[in-house]
Amino acid sequence: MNLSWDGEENIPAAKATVWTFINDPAKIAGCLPDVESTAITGSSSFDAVVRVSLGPVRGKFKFKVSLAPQADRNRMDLKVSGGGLGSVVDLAAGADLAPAGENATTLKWHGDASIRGPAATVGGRVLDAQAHRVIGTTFENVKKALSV
Amino acid sequence: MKITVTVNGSAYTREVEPRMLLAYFLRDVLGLTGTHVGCDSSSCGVCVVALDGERAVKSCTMFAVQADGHEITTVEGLEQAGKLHALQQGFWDQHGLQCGFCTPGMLMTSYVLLKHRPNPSDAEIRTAIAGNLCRCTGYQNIVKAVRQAAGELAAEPVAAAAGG
Amino acid sequence: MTASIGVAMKRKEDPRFIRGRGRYLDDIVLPNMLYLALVHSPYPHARIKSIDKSKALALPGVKAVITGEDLDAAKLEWLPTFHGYDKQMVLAFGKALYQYQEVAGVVATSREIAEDGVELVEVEYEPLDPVVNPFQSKEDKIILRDDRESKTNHIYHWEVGDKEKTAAALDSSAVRIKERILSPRCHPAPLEPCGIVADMNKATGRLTVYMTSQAPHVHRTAFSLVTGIPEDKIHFISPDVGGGFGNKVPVYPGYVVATVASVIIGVPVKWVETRTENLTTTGFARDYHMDVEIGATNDGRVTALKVSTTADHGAFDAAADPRKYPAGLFGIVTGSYDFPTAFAEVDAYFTNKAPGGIAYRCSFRVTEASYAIERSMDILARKLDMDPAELRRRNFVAKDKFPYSSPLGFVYDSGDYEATLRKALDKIGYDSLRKEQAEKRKRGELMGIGISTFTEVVGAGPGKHFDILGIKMFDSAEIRIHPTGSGIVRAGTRHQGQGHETTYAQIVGEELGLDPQELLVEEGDTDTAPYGLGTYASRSTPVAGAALAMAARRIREKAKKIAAHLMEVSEADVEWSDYKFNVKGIPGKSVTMKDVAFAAYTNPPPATEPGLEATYYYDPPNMTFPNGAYVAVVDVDRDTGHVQVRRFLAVDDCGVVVNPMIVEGQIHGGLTEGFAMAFMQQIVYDDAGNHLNTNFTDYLVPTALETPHWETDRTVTPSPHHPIGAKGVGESPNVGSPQAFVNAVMDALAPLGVTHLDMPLTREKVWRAIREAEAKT
Amino acid sequence: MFPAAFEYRRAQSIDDAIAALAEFGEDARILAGGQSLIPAMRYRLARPSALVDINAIGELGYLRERNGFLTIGALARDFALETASLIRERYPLLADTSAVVADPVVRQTGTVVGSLCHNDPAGDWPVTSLAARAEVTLRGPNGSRTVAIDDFIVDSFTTAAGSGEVATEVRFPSPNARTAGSFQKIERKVGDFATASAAAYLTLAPDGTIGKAGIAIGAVGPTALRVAVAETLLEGKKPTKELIREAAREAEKLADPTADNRGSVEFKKAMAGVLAGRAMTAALGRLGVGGLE
Repeated sequence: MNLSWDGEENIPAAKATVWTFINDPAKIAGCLPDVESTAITGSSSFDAVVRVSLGPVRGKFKFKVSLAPQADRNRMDLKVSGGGLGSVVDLAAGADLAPAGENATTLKWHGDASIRGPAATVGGRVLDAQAHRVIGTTFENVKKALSV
Repeated sequence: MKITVTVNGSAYTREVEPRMLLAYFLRDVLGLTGTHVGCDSSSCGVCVVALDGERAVKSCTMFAVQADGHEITTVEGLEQAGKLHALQQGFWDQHGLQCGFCTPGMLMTSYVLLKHRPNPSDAEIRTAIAGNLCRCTGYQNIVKAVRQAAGELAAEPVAAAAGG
Repeated sequence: MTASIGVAMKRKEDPRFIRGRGRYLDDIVLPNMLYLALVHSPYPHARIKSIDKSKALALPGVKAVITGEDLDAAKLEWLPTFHGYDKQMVLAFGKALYQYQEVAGVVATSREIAEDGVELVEVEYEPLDPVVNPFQSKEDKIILRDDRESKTNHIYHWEVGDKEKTAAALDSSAVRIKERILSPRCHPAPLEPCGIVADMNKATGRLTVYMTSQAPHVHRTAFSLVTGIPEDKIHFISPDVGGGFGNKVPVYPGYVVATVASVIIGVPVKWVETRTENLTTTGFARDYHMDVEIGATNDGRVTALKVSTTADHGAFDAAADPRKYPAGLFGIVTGSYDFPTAFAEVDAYFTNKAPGGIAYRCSFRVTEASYAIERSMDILARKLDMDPAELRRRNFVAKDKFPYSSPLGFVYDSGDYEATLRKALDKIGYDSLRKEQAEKRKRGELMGIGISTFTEVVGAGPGKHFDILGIKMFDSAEIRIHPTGSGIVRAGTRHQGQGHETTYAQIVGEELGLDPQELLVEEGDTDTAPYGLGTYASRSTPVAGAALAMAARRIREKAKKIAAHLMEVSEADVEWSDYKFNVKGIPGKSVTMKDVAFAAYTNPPPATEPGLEATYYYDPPNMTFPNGAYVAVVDVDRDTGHVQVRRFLAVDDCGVVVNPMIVEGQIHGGLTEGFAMAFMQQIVYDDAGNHLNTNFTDYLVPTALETPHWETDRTVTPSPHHPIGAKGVGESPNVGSPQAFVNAVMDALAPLGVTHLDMPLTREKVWRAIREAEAKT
Repeated sequence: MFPAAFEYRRAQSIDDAIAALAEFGEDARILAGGQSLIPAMRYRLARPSALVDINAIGELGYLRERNGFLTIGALARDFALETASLIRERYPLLADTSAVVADPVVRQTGTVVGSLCHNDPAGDWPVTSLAARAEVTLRGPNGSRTVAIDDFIVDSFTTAAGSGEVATEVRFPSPNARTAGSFQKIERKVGDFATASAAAYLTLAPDGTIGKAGIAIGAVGPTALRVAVAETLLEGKKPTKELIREAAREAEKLADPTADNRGSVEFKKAMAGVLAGRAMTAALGRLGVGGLE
């Protein structure tokens, strides 16, 4: 099944600060919700194990995440691939930064995911909700991290 | 864990893994292969058995351990003292089966239906068996079969009591 | 004795089924039996970089893990496909070519542990871009099959008819219609999944295979060819089959892996597919994109038909079609109509989808053809502003034209299309329905009436044209009459609910004047049954049924000699009538077949071989052409797009009817599958190649509540070339009904200017069409 | 397909169940009807470490009307509501719902409270419960509390029930003579989840205007949704075709479904509107208010 989500965060920090933050795999990894473990695998990539816990669903998703910054377009693309619970998840997320005044930045994000496997067809609604939550919370956490 | 389940009037005590589904307990452990399995999503109803004579349950969506201390009636338990249950007779007379794979589930769902509604309308029969799929008959003769059985059971209350 | 044929005899097979004493594949449990579960590819197209078995093998209870590499080493990785154009991987090897393709097998001591093991097999994939439809496949930008010499996704081009003449006739026609009509991908999904118990006995060197098989003899031969085990060392048993509909004709990877496992380990191995495996990996049906063109005169006489089809065959060309007929009997596409000229062509392509192209409750590709012509005739009627019944009448093959040679090469045996249609229209009250519709239309209500007057071609088939794996498509029967006048009847077919145990006994009973109740019918055991091609394509009654009648007649010939001997008259004075042997001119002097049977063992005539049995291998001279006239009446809800089928009448002509009760049951079932195709049932892949209907929560099989009430009737036009005049019926209702439903819905939407929608007609599809039409006005 | 291994405990009382949940920790699940849980386990989508079976707690199977509420115990099956004359006569909205949940066999085992706890966005009971303003009673180590349905429904498959808590009953306010409701659902076939659904629960004031309105829609958002705007729109007004049309439009506006095999976003939104309208009309019909102008 193919899913897509959008969201927006208004971050009380200068665009440059936000940009540096989201370019750092360690910092992004730190923003994932319910993380069990992360391993930085390169200057722009990391692996993460996220705990899924939603309604009847309990399990782990293993993800490989790679960051593709496009400084000229103020855009960060994330490729997330991995899965769990007998399903494979391929997620392409993009975050566009726009200055919102002196010390504020708007982070508009969009995510497209394809979820494959029996779990996807049986638990489609669960996985949709779960994936949406993971990606949404991640950007919320980016905001929180930069709000202090 | 150790469970004791009464199936078609006989008590069976067996050691089972909690994850064993009732359908496979009946089929693989007790050798009662009349109860079938046709899907993994509780959709097809070929595994239906009667629980305590009161509820039609999909035995692929219930664990054997849940049946501990309960009474299960399967298709093998319908015939009493060499006499076919009115539903079995009805399915035969009305050509209510072809490949026969859905038949045990259809019989057990109808068996419980007639306990709750001795004289169902055709519409009520169609509603009651809508959790049981059949690929062969188009259901029309199954409805006739259940109607015939309802008639016969009404005529002879003794037979109605038979079959557990 | 009285007549056996034409009697609504209760089924002889039912007593075991209603008691739960049928014996289906998964009911078979052998000592020390192990269970197989399969690992599947989550990707529609991916390179397999590595498979790590170690964790699975380490799990207590796991006995073996088998991969494509292992099979390749044993030279068992590739299977031949039925018509021999292609070969099929057993386990994904090098590349996975469709989502859910089998990648590895785990053999364990219990069903549960086998699945635990599947979770522990670690496969590393490198995903590749998928090809998800035949039009994309055509471009050859991505070549799917590196194992083939030809670097193209195109499998074959097939054509029949006169291309030039048809093109010219179309160009010069006063009226022309053209429409792309899809016969969607769907799946037979019998309620009993496919399965096998393979039992290699190392002591006897004999392999016993219990398998959900519609064609056990052909499967035995196929297994022998693939494994190299001599055919005498392979024993196939097809136990009670819980529905087939074509799904249980092919050989599937699970069968092979279970067999290999049993051969390696030396104990019985069982594999029973999950519903997900059934829907995602085993033989799908159809997926024909048909461009149909019809030319006609202004007064509605058809002048030419052209059909160009793009076929999606999936990752392997596993279509169950005879060698000479890669597109099956698609040439029946001229249907019931007298086309002066016609041309049909099919181009088939590989895609990253499951293989198949089986004949789902129809003769090879006949459902597709019948849908194309019946839908198109309605589109033509609309264009001509003519009643669809009238247009059909004007173009029917006339009763006196039979045997009729169709422009695409068939010789139709018999039919009276006009009479059949008339019966249907009278019975449903066509004229008053049209009146009601006219009034409803004034009020803006959407009511539709749909007609289908189809002609089917079944009973493959003459051996000179048809073969599977090179084996001619005859069928066979063996009859043994015991001394006391009961007997055993064996055939090379294998019923899956059609009631052979009853109808075959009726045919033999009729021919021999014996009680069908005392004739045991046995099928499905290759050690005892004569070699046959199996049960599919409505061939049992047309072919095996004929073999039975002919074998019985052989017995009657010998019996006549014995009868003469018993009555001490010359054979010339003996005649068979009223189900016994009588002496001409001497009323009351007769012997029954029972008398003769006893004499055959106790008092045979001198110099006559004792015993009373016969075998007959029947190679039909032609196929049979069942036909019918169906009418559907529907009401459409404007707000939700919901279609309510108010009435449906099926008038069938399947020639002589052996058992009217069973025939009607077959028609009810076929109509229900036709209804399912028209409104719910479809296998869909998204543009990323994901299979979206992997279980019964998303592959929609109608329940008793959605299924309409069926009205049936018949006309009888015997087949002139069949020994008892029968034609076969199991598939007519499935072949003939989808277009009746769709034609009815299109008729309901006619006031909105909607001409065609592809099946299945879901609420949303109908709702959208209504909305778009309303937006225009 | 077979579930992954788990531990099994049959609770003899609610306290027993609460203790077991505490013992097994957050990966334990309550097993009531199990008609959603067990299939999820067979696909190994759900893999609880332990199941605490409450089916032996006989007293939880009740349907009782007392002090202004219909209370439904945690083991009351859909089938019980479908067949009880009390429900048919006094609670047509609940009767409607109980007759279309899943399929007729599943309904003989599935429970109302279990369905609310599962809180599938396409489930039927959350929609009806919102419209009729039900309340769920939860019991945990620290005693019991009653939560309004709006607070109980948190997110997809997520409720206000803590991991150590057991939902013991749901209660629906008893209707007066001028109150009626209706549940409407579109499903592709019997046994399917809703493509869209809607419930209306209306109380007429003595002057014939709509006194209190409860409107909810299902399968068109992360959870069942209350159409509050439609409720305020209806309250205090005389029911008319146009009023219902407006209210239905609000349902369509609020609907925020995801596209899937059941339909596109556009179709599901439209159906949410159509069904909300039909539910309101049917509810009024049951109050003898028909043939609206």
